[in-house]
Amino acid sequence: MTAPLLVGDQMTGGYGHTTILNGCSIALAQGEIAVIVGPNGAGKSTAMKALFGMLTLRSGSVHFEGEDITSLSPEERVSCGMAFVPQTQNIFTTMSVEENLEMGAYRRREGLGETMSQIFSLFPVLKEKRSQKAGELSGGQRQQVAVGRALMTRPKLLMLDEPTAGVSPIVMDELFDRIIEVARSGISILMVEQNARQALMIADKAYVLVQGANRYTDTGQALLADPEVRKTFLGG
Amino acid sequence: EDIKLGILFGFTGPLESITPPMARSAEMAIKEVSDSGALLDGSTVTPVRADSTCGDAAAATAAAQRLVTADHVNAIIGADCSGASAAVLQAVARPNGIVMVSPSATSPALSTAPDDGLFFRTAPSDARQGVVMADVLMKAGLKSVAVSYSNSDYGKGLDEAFEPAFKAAGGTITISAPHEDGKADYSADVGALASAGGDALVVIGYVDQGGKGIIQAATDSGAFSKFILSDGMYGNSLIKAIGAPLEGSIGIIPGAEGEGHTKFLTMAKAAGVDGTSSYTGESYDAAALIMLAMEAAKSSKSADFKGKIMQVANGPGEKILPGELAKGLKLLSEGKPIDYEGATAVKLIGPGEASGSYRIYTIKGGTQVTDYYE
Amino acid sequence: MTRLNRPLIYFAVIGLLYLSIGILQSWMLALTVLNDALIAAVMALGVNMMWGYAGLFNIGISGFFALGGLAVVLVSNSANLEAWNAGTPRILLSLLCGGAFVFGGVAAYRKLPSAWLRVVVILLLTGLGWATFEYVYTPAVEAVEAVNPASAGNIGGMGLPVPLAWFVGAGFAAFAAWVVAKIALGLRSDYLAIATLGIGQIIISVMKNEIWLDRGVKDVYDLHRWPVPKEVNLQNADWFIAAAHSMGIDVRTASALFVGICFALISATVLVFLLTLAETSLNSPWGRMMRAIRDNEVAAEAMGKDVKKRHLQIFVLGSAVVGIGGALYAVFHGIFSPHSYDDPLRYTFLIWAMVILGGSGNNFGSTLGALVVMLIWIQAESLGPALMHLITAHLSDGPLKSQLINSAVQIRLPLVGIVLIAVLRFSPRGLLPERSRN
Amino acid sequence: MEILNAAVALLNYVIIPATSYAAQLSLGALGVTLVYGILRFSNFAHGDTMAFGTAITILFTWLLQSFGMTAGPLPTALIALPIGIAATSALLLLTDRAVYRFHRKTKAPPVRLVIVSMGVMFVMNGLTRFIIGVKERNFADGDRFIINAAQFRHLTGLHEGLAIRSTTAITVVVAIVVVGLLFWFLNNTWTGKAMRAFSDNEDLSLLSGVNPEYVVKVTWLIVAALATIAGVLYGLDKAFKPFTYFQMLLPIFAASVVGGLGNPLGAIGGGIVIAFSEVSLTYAWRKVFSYLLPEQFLPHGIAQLVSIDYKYAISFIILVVVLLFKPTGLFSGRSL
Amino acid sequence: MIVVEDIRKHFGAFHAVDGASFKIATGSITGLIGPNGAGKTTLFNVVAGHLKPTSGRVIMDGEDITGLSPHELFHKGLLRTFQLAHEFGSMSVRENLMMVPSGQIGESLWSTWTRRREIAANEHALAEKADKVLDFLTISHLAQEKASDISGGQKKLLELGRTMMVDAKVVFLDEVGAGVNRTLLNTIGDAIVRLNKTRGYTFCVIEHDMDFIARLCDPVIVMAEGKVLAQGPADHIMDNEAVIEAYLGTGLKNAKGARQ
Ligand SMILES: Nc1ncnc2c1ncn2[C@@H]1O[C@H](COP(=O)(O)OP(=O)(O)OP(=O)(O)O)[C@@H](O)[C@H]1O
Ligand SMILES: Nc1ncnc2c1ncn2[C@@H]1O[C@H](COP(=O)(O)OP(=O)(O)OP(=O)(O)O)[C@@H](O)[C@H]1O
Ligand SMILES: [Mg+2]
Ligand SMILES: [Mg+2]
Repeated sequence: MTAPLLVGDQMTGGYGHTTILNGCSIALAQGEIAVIVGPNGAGKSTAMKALFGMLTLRSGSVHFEGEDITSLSPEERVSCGMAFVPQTQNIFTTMSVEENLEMGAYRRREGLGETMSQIFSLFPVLKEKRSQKAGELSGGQRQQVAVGRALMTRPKLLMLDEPTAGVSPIVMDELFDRIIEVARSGISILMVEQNARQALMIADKAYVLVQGANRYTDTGQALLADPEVRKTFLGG
Repeated sequence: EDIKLGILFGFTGPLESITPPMARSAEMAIKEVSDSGALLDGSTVTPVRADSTCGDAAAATAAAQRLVTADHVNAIIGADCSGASAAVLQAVARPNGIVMVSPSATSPALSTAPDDGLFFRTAPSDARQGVVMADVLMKAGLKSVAVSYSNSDYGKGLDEAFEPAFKAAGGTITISAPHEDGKADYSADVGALASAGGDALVVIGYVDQGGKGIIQAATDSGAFSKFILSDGMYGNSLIKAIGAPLEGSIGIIPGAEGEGHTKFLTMAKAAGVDGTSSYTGESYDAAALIMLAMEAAKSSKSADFKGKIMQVANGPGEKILPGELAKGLKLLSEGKPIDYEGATAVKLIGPGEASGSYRIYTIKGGTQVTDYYE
Repeated sequence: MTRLNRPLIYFAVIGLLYLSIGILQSWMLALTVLNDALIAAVMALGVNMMWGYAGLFNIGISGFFALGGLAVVLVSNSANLEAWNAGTPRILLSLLCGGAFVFGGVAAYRKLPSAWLRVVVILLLTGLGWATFEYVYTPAVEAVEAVNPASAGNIGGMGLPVPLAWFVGAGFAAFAAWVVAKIALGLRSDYLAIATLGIGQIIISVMKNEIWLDRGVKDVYDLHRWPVPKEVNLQNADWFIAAAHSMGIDVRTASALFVGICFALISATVLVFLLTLAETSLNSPWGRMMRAIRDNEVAAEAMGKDVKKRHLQIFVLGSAVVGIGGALYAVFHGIFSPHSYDDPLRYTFLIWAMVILGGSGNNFGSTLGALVVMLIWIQAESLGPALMHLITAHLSDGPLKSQLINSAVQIRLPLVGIVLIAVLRFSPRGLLPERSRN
Repeated sequence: MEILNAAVALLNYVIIPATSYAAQLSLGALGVTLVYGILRFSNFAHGDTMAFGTAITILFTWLLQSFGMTAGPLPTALIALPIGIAATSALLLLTDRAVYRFHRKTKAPPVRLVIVSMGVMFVMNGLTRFIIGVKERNFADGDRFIINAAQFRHLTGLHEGLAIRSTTAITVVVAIVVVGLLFWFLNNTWTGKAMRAFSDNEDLSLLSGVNPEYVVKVTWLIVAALATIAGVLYGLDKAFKPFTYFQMLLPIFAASVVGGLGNPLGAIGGGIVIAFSEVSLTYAWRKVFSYLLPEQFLPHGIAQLVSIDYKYAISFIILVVVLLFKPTGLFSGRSL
Repeated sequence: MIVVEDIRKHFGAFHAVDGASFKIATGSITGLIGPNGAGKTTLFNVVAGHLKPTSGRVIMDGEDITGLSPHELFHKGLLRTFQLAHEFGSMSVRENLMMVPSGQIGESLWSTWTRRREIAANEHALAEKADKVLDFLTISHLAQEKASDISGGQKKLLELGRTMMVDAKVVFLDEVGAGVNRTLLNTIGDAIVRLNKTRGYTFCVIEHDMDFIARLCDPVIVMAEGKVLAQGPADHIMDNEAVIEAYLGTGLKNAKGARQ
C-alpha cells in the first residue's frame, strides 16, 4: 500500500473546556475508502472537523501528503485538495441547486460543465431541480446536493459525514457505488456512516470510535465479521 | 469674586446646528463684562457650558443640576428649548432659587408656569409676532397665503397667534400645514402647499431646519415665488443657500428702531460669530441682562437680582446697546437707572417675556433691506 | 469570579461610581442620574421581557413610553371643563364611530366569502367611515382646541392621584401593544422591528398632532407629582426647615435631596416589584416555555405551546412595563413633551443598548445596563469637554483647538457607542449573561 | 390644454419629486439591503456612514473648488466622490476589522450585530461631527436645473411650470444603473456568488474554498461606495447636515423593509412605495381637479386624502399594511 | 383512526403531495416509505398542522382536523418529530424534555406568582420523568448539556424523547433513525413497540432503513411522486416490482465484484 495520504495522529481536542477527542488517530492512503463508525456522540463528526481544521487541536497533528497541515485554515485545506460534506447544514439553502454545485468548483472554475453533467447523471433528480432553491428540497435530495457539491471540487480526498442519512435505499446504493467509482479514480474517501453494514462492505479500512478514542481498527470486512463489533455497534 | 454663568443649550440633538453661535454670542457678552472689570467691583465672569440636548428632559435636568450644584453657577442662560426649560425650571431652578433667562424658549405655556419670579426670556412673544405678521401681510397686499409651520411649540404657537389675526384682518389661509424639522424630504409638504395655492407662502420655522427645506423644495418646483419669513427664518445662510429665488421675500425679526442690531452684527463679525444665525442676539441679551441685574442689585445671588431684571430691561433710563455693557454697569453702579436695548430691543412684559418691536425687511440683492419697524 | 458574586461586584462598582459623583460633584446630581437610571431600568426591563424572554424585536419603545406619559396627563391633570363642554363628548363619539367602522371592516374581511365583495365592502366602509368620522370629529376638535390655546387647548385630565397614572399608563401601553400585536406579531425579526418602529412613530405622531388630547407639540408642563412634595413647599414648611437645621443642611439643598430621595424610593420600589415578578416567572415553567418559543417556534408549536398567544402575552406585558417607565418619567420631570419623545435614538436605541450591554435575558443585567448607560449618557456631557480641555491644554489657541473644544460636547454618543462595543467585545453576551438554569 | 396643465401639475408636484425622493431612498436602502443580505444584520450605522462619506467628499470638493477646479455644468462634488468613497471604504474596513470581525468569528446572533452596529452608529455620529461640525453645508455647484419652472412655462406657454433638477436626473440614473450592476454582479460573477454563498452558510462557503475575509471586504467596499454616492447625491439635492442623515435612516429602513430585506430590487421598489405614498396621499388634489373638472364639481376643500400632519405616519402605515400581506416585503426578502 | 382523504399540497406549480389517501388504524405502527422527495415529510407537515393543504381532509377519530394548528393537535394527542432535529438550543437537554407536557400549572403567568409551592413539586416530578426518558435513550449524561451542543444523532434521540414525555395518542416519527447508531436504533424500535403495546400509542413512521421498517411496521404505505404507490404488509411491499424499481433498488452493484 502506498504512503498514507492523510494522517491524523493522536488528535486531542474538544469544545470549550470539554474534551471530546482523546488521542484519536485516523489514517488513509490514496485511493482508499476509510469508514468511521461508532455510537452517537462518540466524536466522529468532531474527528472529521479536526481533520478539516474546523476545530483547534490541543495536541496531535494532521498531515496531508506528508506535509504538516495542523495549522492551516479550512479554506487552505480546500486548496490542498481536501473536500468535506458536514453532517448538518451542508447545502446553501437560498441558492439554486445548480449554484450549489457551482460553489463546489469555486476554487477550480474550469471544466464546470463536464463535472456538473457527471453529477447530474449520478443524481438525476438534481438535474430536474437544477434551478430550484436547495432549501426547498426534501431531506434526501439535500443530501444528494451536498455530496454533489463536494464532488465538484474534484478533490484528492473526499470527507463525508453521514452522506446517506435519510436517503432512500436505491439512492444509497447508487451513492455507495459511486463512491467506489470515485475511489477507483484515485480519490481517497473518508466517511462517517451509521448505515454501517453497507459502508463496511466497501471499506478498505474501518475505525470504530468510542468516546473519542479508537476502539477497533481493521479492514471493513474483518470488522463486519467480528460478532462483538456487530453486536455492540452495528445493531446485530 | 468669580461669578459663573451656566449656558444650557442643546449642543447635541435636533438643534445642535444653531446652538454654537448662540453660546458664543452669550460668551461674547460675558467676556465683554468680565474684561471691563466693571461688574461688582471688578468681579470676573466665567461661562460654563452644559448640554440640554433639547429633547431629553433627563439629560437637561442632570446638566442643569451639575451647573447649579457642582459648578455653583449664579444663573443660567437657557435652556433653549421650551421642554427642557420647563423641566429644568421645575427640577433645578426653583428648588435652588436660580435665575434662568432663556433666549429661545417660546412656548406660551411657559408664561403661566409657576416660577417664583426666576424665569425670564428674551425670546419674542409668539402672540405679538403673530399679530405683527398679519399686519405685514396686509400692508404688502397679500390677502391669501399658505402657511407652513414647524411642528414644534414655536411653530405651532406662532401659527396659533398668526392665523386668527390674519383672518380677522380679512385674509384667507388656503392651507396651514405643519412640517417636521430635520427630515429628509419636503416635497410632499410643498406639493400640498403648492396645490392649495396662495399669493405667498408663510414659513414659520427655523432657518436651518425644516423651514429651509420647505423653501428649497418650493423654489425648486417653482411653487411659490414669494415667502414670508418668521423670525426663526432670519439668517444669511438661507439667502446663501437659496439665492435669487428668495428675492422680494419679506421677513420679520425683532429689532430696535435703532442701531442695536447692526451694532451687534458688527461685534459678532469681529468676534468671528455668525450674528445672523437664529437667536444669537437674544442669547447675547440674555447674558447681558443677568449681569446688568447683578450690578443693579449689587449682588451676584439669584435671589437678590431676580427682581432687577425687568427693571434694567425696561427702563426708564439711559438706553444701552450691545458693546456698551461696561457703560451700563458703570451707570448702575452709580445708582443711575438704565434701559437695556441690546441686540433685540429687549422689552420684557408680563411674567418676564420679550415684547420688543419688530423690524420688517425685504430681501433685495442678496441682503435683508430694512423696510420699516413695527 | 464565580457566577454568584459577579453581579454583586458589578453592582458594587457601579454603586461606588454613583457615590463618587455625589462626593466629587454633588449629591443632587448623583440622585438625578440615579432617578433617571431607575426609570430607564424599568423600561429596559420591559424591553428585556420582550426580547430576552421571547425574542421579539420591538424598536417602537418610544411610542409605548410616550403613552405612559399621556396617562399621567389624562389622569392627574386638572380637568378643563370648558374644553370638555366645547366638544369632548362629540370627539369621543367620533372615536367610537371610527372604531365601529374599523371593526366592521375587519369583520367584513374575515366573514365575506368572495374577494371582490370584500374589496368593495371594505372600500365602501372606509369611505363612509372616514366621512362620518371627519364630520363628527373635526368641528369638535376645533372647538376644543380653540379654548384658551396659549395655556390649554386640550381636554385636560381627570384630576385623580398620580400613582393611578402608572396603572393607566401600563394599560394604555398594553392596549396599544395588543392592537400592534394583532397586526404585526406574525412578522419575523427585522421586519417586526421596523414595523414596531413605524408604529411607535405613528403613536408619537398622533400625540404630537392631536392638540385636543394632550396639547400636542405645545407640551404639558408642571404635572402633578403627588405623593412627592414640591421643593418650594418644603422650603416654606416649618417642620422641614427645623429638620434641615437640626441636621445642619441648608434648607434648599435639603429640600432638593428630600425630593430626589422620594423619587428614588418610588422608582426603586416599582422596579424591585416588577423585577421580583419578572424573575419569579422567568424561573418557572412559564419562563422555560418562553425560552423554548424563543429558541424554536416551530418545535414549540409542535409541543403544544400556543406561540401566538404567548407572544401576544409577553408583548403586551413588556410594553405595559415600558408604559410604566413612561409614566414615571413624566412625573419625575413634570413634563409631557411628545415633540421631544420623537427621538428614537434616546428613547429606543439607548434603552436597547442598556438591555444588550447588561445582558439580554437577564433581568438584573438590564438594570445594571441602565445604571451604566445612564451614567455615561449624563456624565459624558461634562467629562467630554473637561477631557478635551486637558488634552488640548498644550495646544496654542487657534481654529484647531477651538474646533476640538467645541466638538467635545459631541462625545456623548461616541462614548456610549465605544462602551457598548467594548463590552460586547469582551463579554459578548453582556455584562451579566443570561444564566443557564438547571 | 387643461389636461396638459393638469398633467404638468401632477408631474411637477407629485411624480418628479416622488421619483427623486424614491431614488434617494433607494440608493440608501441598497446599502442597507446589501449588508443585510450578505453580512446578515440590519446596519443601523448606514445613515451615519452616508454622512461620513459625504463629509469627506465635501471637504475635497472645497479643496478642488479652492484650486478652481469644477466639473462644468455638473457638480464639482462628483469629482471628489472617488476620494469620499475611498475614505469611507477605509473607515468601513477598519470598523469591520476592529468591531464586526470578532462577532462574525464567534458566530454572534444577528441581533448582537444589530446592536453593535448601533454602537458603531453612535461612534460614527460623533466622528462626522468632529470632522465637519454640526452645521448645515451646501456644496452644490454646477447647474441646478435641467429645466426650471419659469423656463418651462416660457417654452410651452402652459400655466403650470415643470422643473427637473440635474441632481434628480443623476440620482435616478445612478440608482437604476447601480441596481442593474449589483444584480449582475451577485448572480453572474464568482465573487458575487461567493458573497451569496457566504451569506447563506458561512461554514459551508469556507468548505468550498471561499475566503470569508475577501467576501466581507468586497461587501464593505460596495457598501462604502453605495453609501457615499447616496449621501453625496442627497446632499447635492438638499443640503448636508449630520443630524438629517441620521434621521434619514428611518425612511431608508422603511424602504428596504417594504421592498424586502436582502433583495436589491426590493430596495428600489420599497423606495418607490414609500416616496410615492408619502407624496401622493398628502397631495392636495384640488389643483389637478381644477384643470379637469368644471367649476361646480370642484371639491370644497383642498382634496387632500390625509393631512400633512400625518405624512410620516403614512409611510409607516403603508409599511405595516404591506408587511401584513407580504410578511417579508414586496419582493420577498430574506429573514433570519 | 386517522383518515387521510385525497390530500394535495402544491408549491406553486409543483405538486409535492398529489392526492394521497390512506388510513392509519388505531393501535397500529404504520410505516411510510418512499423515494426522496416523494412528499412524505410534506404530508406529515399537513397532517400535523404545519402546512395548510391545498385540498383534502384529515380526519381523526371521526373529527375533521384539517387545518388545525400544531398546538391544537398536540392537545388532541397528535405529536410529531422532525426530520431535521428541532431542539431548543439554549436550554439544557433535560429542560427540552420538561417543557413538553402541556397544561403545567407553572405555565400560567399568574400561578407562577401565586402557586409556587405546587409548581416546585410538579417540577420535581417532571425532572424525574425526564431523567427516566434520558436514561432510556442512553443519554442521561447529557441532561445538563445545552441542547445546541449535542451531536447530530443525540439530537434525534432528544426528538424522540420529547414524545415520550406525555401520553400521546398518535405519534408521527419522521426518520428518527437517520444518523442514529443501529444498535441504538434497535433499542428505539423496541421502545416504539413497547409504547405501542403497553400505552396504546399509534405510530406512523417514516424511515429509510428497511430492516427497521420490516421489523416494526404493519402495514407499510409506499408513496411516490405525491401519491400512494402501494400499501400492505412489509414483506409484500418488499417484493412489489414497482416499489423495488422506485425505491428499494437491487443492492450494491459494484461492491462485491470490484473491491476485493
Ligand atoms: N417549501 C417548498 N417549496 C417548494 N417545493 C418544496 C417545498 N417543500 C418541499 N418541496 C418539494 O416537495 C417534494 C417533497 O418533499 P418532502 O420533503 O415531502 O419529501 P420526502 O418524501 O420527505 O423526502 P425525504 O425522504 O428525502 O425526506 C420535494 O421534491 C421538494 O423539493
Ligand atoms: N458545538 C459543540 N459544543 C460543545 N459540545 C459539542 C459540540 N458539538 C458536539 N459536542 C459534543 O461532542 C460530543 C461528540 O459530538 P460529535 O458530533 O462528534 O458526535 P458524533 O460521533 O458525530 O455523533 P453522531 O453520530 O450522533 O453524529 C457529543 O457528546 C456532543 O455533546
Ligand atoms: Mg456526527
Ligand atoms: Mg422527508
